[in-house]
Amino acid sequence: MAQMTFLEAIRETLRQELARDERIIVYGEDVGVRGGVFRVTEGLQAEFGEERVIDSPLAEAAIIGTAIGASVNGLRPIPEIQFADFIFPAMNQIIQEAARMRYRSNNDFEVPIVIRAPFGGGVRGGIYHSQSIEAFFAHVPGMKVVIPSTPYDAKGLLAQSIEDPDPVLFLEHKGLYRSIRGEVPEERYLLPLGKADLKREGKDVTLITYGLMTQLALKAADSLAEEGIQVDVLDLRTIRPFDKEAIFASVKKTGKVLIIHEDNRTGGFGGEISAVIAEEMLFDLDAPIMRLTGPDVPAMGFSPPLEHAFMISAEKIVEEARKLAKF
Amino acid sequence: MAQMTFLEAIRETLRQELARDERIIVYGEDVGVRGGVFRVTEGLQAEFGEERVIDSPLAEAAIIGTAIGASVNGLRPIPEIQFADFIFPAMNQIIQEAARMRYRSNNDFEVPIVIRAPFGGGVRGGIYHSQSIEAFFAHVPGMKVVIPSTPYDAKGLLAQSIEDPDPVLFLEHKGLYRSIRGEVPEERYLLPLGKADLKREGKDVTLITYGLMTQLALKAADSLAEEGIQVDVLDLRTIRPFDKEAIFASVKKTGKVLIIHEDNRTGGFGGEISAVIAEEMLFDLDAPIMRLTGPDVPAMGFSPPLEHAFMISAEKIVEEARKLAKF
Amino acid sequence: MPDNGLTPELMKEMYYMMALSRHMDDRLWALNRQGRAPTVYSSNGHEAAQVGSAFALRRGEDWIVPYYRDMALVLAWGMTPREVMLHFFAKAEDPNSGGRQMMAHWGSHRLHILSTGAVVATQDVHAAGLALASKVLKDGRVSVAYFGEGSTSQGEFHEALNFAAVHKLPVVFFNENNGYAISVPQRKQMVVQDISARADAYGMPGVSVDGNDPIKVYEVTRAAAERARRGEGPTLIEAKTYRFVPHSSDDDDRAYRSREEVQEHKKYDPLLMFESRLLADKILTEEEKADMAKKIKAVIDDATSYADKAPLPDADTLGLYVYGDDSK
Amino acid sequence: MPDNGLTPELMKEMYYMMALSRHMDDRLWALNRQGRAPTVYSSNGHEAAQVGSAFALRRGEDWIVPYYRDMALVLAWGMTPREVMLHFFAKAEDPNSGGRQMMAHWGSHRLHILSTGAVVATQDVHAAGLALASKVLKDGRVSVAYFGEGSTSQGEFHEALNFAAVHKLPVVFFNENNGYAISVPQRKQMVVQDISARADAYGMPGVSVDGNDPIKVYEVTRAAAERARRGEGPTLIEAKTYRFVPHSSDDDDRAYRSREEVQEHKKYDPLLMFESRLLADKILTEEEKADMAKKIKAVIDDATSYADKAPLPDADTLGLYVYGDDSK
Ligand SMILES: Cc1ncc(C[n+]2csc(CCOP(=O)(O)OP(=O)(O)O)c2C)c(N)n1
Ligand SMILES: Cc1ncc(C[n+]2csc(CCOP(=O)(O)OP(=O)(O)O)c2C)c(N)n1
Ligand SMILES: [Mg+2]
Ligand SMILES: [Mg+2]
Repeated sequence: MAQMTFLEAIRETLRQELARDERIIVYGEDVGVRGGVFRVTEGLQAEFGEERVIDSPLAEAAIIGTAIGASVNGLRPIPEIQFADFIFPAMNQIIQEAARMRYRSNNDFEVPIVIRAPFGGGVRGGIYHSQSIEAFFAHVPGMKVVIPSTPYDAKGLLAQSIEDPDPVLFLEHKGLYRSIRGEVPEERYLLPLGKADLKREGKDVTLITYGLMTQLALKAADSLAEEGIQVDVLDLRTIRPFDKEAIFASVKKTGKVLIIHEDNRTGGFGGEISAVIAEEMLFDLDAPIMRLTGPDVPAMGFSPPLEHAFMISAEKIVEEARKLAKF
Repeated sequence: MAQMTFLEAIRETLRQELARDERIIVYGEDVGVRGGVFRVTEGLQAEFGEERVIDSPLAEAAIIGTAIGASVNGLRPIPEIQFADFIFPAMNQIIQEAARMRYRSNNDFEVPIVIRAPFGGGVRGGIYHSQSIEAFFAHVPGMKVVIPSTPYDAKGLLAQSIEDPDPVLFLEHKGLYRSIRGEVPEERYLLPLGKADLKREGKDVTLITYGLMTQLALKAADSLAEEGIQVDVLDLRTIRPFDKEAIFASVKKTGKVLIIHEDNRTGGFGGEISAVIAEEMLFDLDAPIMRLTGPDVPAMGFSPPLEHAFMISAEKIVEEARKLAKF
Repeated sequence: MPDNGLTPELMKEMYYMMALSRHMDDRLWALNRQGRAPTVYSSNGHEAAQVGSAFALRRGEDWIVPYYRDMALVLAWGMTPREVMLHFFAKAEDPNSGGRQMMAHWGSHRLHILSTGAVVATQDVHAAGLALASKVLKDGRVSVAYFGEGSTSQGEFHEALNFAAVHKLPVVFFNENNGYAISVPQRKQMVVQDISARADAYGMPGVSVDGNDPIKVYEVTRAAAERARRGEGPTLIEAKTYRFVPHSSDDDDRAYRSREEVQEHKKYDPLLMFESRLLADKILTEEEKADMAKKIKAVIDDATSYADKAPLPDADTLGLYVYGDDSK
Repeated sequence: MPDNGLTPELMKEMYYMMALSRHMDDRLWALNRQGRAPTVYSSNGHEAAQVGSAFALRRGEDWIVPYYRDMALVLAWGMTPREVMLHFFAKAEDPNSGGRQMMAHWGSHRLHILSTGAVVATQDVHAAGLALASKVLKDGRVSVAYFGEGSTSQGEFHEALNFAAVHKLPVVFFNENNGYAISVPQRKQMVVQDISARADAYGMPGVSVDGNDPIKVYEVTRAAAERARRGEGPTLIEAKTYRFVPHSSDDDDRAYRSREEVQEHKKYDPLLMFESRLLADKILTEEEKADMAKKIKAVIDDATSYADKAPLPDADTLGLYVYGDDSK
């Protein structure tokens, strides 16, 4: 099996899928000749031509809106938003159109598109190249939101997202692109949407998270193990739908929950996770449900001290998990 | 004191504020000659002129974006979004610009605007004239989100929103406009943002809600009282910021919580309320934290059975509260 | 007159569709005023623009992306009066939305009418997207977006036209300019007099046409569709017309336009003018006209009573079709 | 030549600002390549367009809403090299954002530079809004939005121009057309050759100007500003220019344009051409030029070492200024 970075896994999956299904087109700003500002789509235009890998005008609503129309008329578009921070001009098309099309037409139409967007911070992107945007979309019935944490997962989840008959927002944490490597099978495989992955088994505390934070949680789990604290690291993989059964199973075992996300705290998706636990598992809890999140400031500062103060780290996770273990 | 409908209270406040402060302008689609599609701004253009009450082009991003610029250069704009469902084209301006301006400029700029928008369902508006949108904005640091439930509150909160130095989203539930009357003092008064109002005192169960749902909760409280169940009806009035102290005080007393909103359940603001309780008051709870919300479908159907099935009612509240009381 | 492909039969069919729509519209208002349905959006006054353009396309094969004003269009495109009435009454059988959407939110996969919401100008981008697929798949289809002049103030109008022009997509942007966006007159909406003047900004042809003349509309639409099919890219068409009734049944247009103005425009009623012309040209006889009127009344009566009796959607269906896997 | 108000002194100041910006820019790249700052956005090649337009306005009184490409503009507008360097190094004293934003996100209330984010085309709408206030308050100010040609594909560009035109706002939309949006050439961005061709769609004047000639840019900007101040509404200006360096320090432009193409454009380097002209016209002497070069080096050295030594923002300030009441 090949070792790949997270970024390479996504590129290889796109290549494999473009080769597999002629209906797939990839487009967005700078994805063609330049291969994307992160090089994710490098080489794809050369291989599949300008009609299937398209440098689009600089207009996010048009990128998503045309993908909607194209998907209805027989294509399988995979539009890219250059940075997740720039998805807001397309919110109307995503929320009011893509996500509502099936329901409003009483199942007469569907919008099978996969919107890829790099997101997240810790890479010196400042306020406008670091944002986490998942909560906005995880609130939208009709949308699916996928956030992989490893090269292996990225491939299987991206392929499944392409198979999915509904609009999928596929979020790629920039901090994973080149820092994380792993084994990725060459053949196509699918990982189901809505199924979490227990990336590490423990018994004392449940860490629930997704994306880059999974990697930090795994690091934290190593340190915690040295202290004798064994944690479950539950990687949600997709936050809409999200895997309540897996959450409940882990909570039942540990009775202690730490939810982790980089997104702003108030109204972040952690609140939803906490709420379903408080609704259905209250009497299994041995400690308050805790959240470790990005702070409630508009977005991540650029200057290193500000960025550092905003970001979650393995150390912060260790600290919070330790408090819970001792609770 | 004058009796007024909810709608009249808002109109009178706008009139009073326009008369009080020359920097205030009101604008949006059809707000001038026509006085708004709901007549909220009726008569204002005749009284204050076409320069201060403006029929704008049909472009929400321009409405909000120009309000941002105008507020920086000395005005106090109160833009209207005709239906909350149509705020999505302006999301970029609201979230990325208005809400981030102060922070990104390190306090060098501020954006004192009040965005008014009618929202909510139960008025035969169907999928695109019934939506609840508060969760999207309550997640945004830099925004304030105000949702009054009575004519009295509407006046005091709107005046305070206009005083506020930051962007405020002021959401008016359409179901309140003409159905709810109440006493409204003639003179100007301010109700603080971030302070909840305990609209009814009980001891058995805490109902936490806002907007039209407050009225339904009060009706439910009457029925529940007949059964001998006494409930706190805590009207949040503003969901960002929201009044944790008031929530905690009530939860401490009752130990049982029902959170109510019309917005879709998953990722709705109820999750956040539940999460702060589960974080800080877990051992004061005598029952799971329950939510009664709109279902997870893209939006409210138009046909009466679908609309009815979607909407919260006093009966549904009674039923859930009763379960909790008996827990 | 050069051969435009319009036979007398086709012109009569056009007339029939225009008359059908006008009478349907009158019936909808009557039903609304009787309290039997909450909201009407009318195509009253727009019939020539809508029907003329529909006849210039491959109905049912090309794609249309209409807006709420387009009842005459969808009727001409193949939606039946029963289907329209089922939609109006929000019944389970409504093929547009199963009663989920307010009246005039059209959509039918079978007929190639893309489902529409209420947010204006989104349809412009969707039409470009449909056409992008046609270009890649070489399916020979043309897509047409319909929209009011007010909606051209939206950013998505601009983005759609620009995208379509850059990619030379087989799409037509069809504007129905009635001079008002609810209460807002065109001069408060834009400085230009002609929507077609906006085409230059995208390097595409823009053409204004008398929207009260179905033949002229037919001709310009046909030319635009042919151009699109030849791979020469999009066209912006402006059909100048007028709305004879308020914006919707919730509106009162006396607040923003005089009765005299409305009367003046009624002189150019597209239905009456077309009728006179067909009669004068002996394409239509008085007898045929009377037959059609009878047929229309019967069809509308049938549609009304059918839809009236049809069941409402079951409340249990509320949660269906949020996702494709729901149906499994 | 008609009197355009440009004295030799002003022209020398223009030249100084252009040269200052170019040398600042070179320094930024050097510092970036040394690993001392993560990202550079350059105005390299755009100096004539930016400085020429700045001099045509009431600097510090009118409003400008720049974009990331506009370092020469903000320098000409009154931001000091120290302030720019503090921003570049993301230090606490950075007047643009206190180190919160990535380089080239300008803003200064004192100087009337509206704070900018990174989402392109939002500034067009803000400039219209500033001008709306000027119209209501009659403060005599003109607002100017600066933006790249790629950003004109955004809906907000369209909405801004339309809104400004309808309300006859005192605003100027100033496009810096360098032919690329990162890697995407203009022909993939739009069909039209001239951004100014987009003005007709809004019923406003559109003018294209040689963006490598600061005098010409000055003249058209001045005319547009005067028009705006007379209450005649907005103007769209297109300054045709070229970017000599990659989009940012994270970009590699060899992927999308040939070295020959870049070399060809360097023949029209706005700084060198203006220098030759001022020397030829004896407005600038070789000695003055050498003095300026010395001064520029000293100023940049000073700014660099000042900013380098300045403290970073304190991590504790992270939560400040989310809301106005935070500061109380
Ligand atoms: C984005 C958006 N904003 C506001 C509305 C509310 N609205 C519905 S129709 C309309 C006017 C549209 O006018 P025009 O485009 O000229 O079409 P017409 O009704 O005149 O045919 C408005 C403001 C909407 N549907 N979508
Ligand atoms: C809405 C949005 N989408 C994408 C980006 C990423 N981006 C930054 S600059 C740029 C190209 C802009 O090109 P142009 O407007 O021509 O300006 P130039 O850099 O050439 O001066 C892109 C795509 C952005 N900043 N905002
Ligand atoms: Mg109109
Ligand atoms: Mg450019």
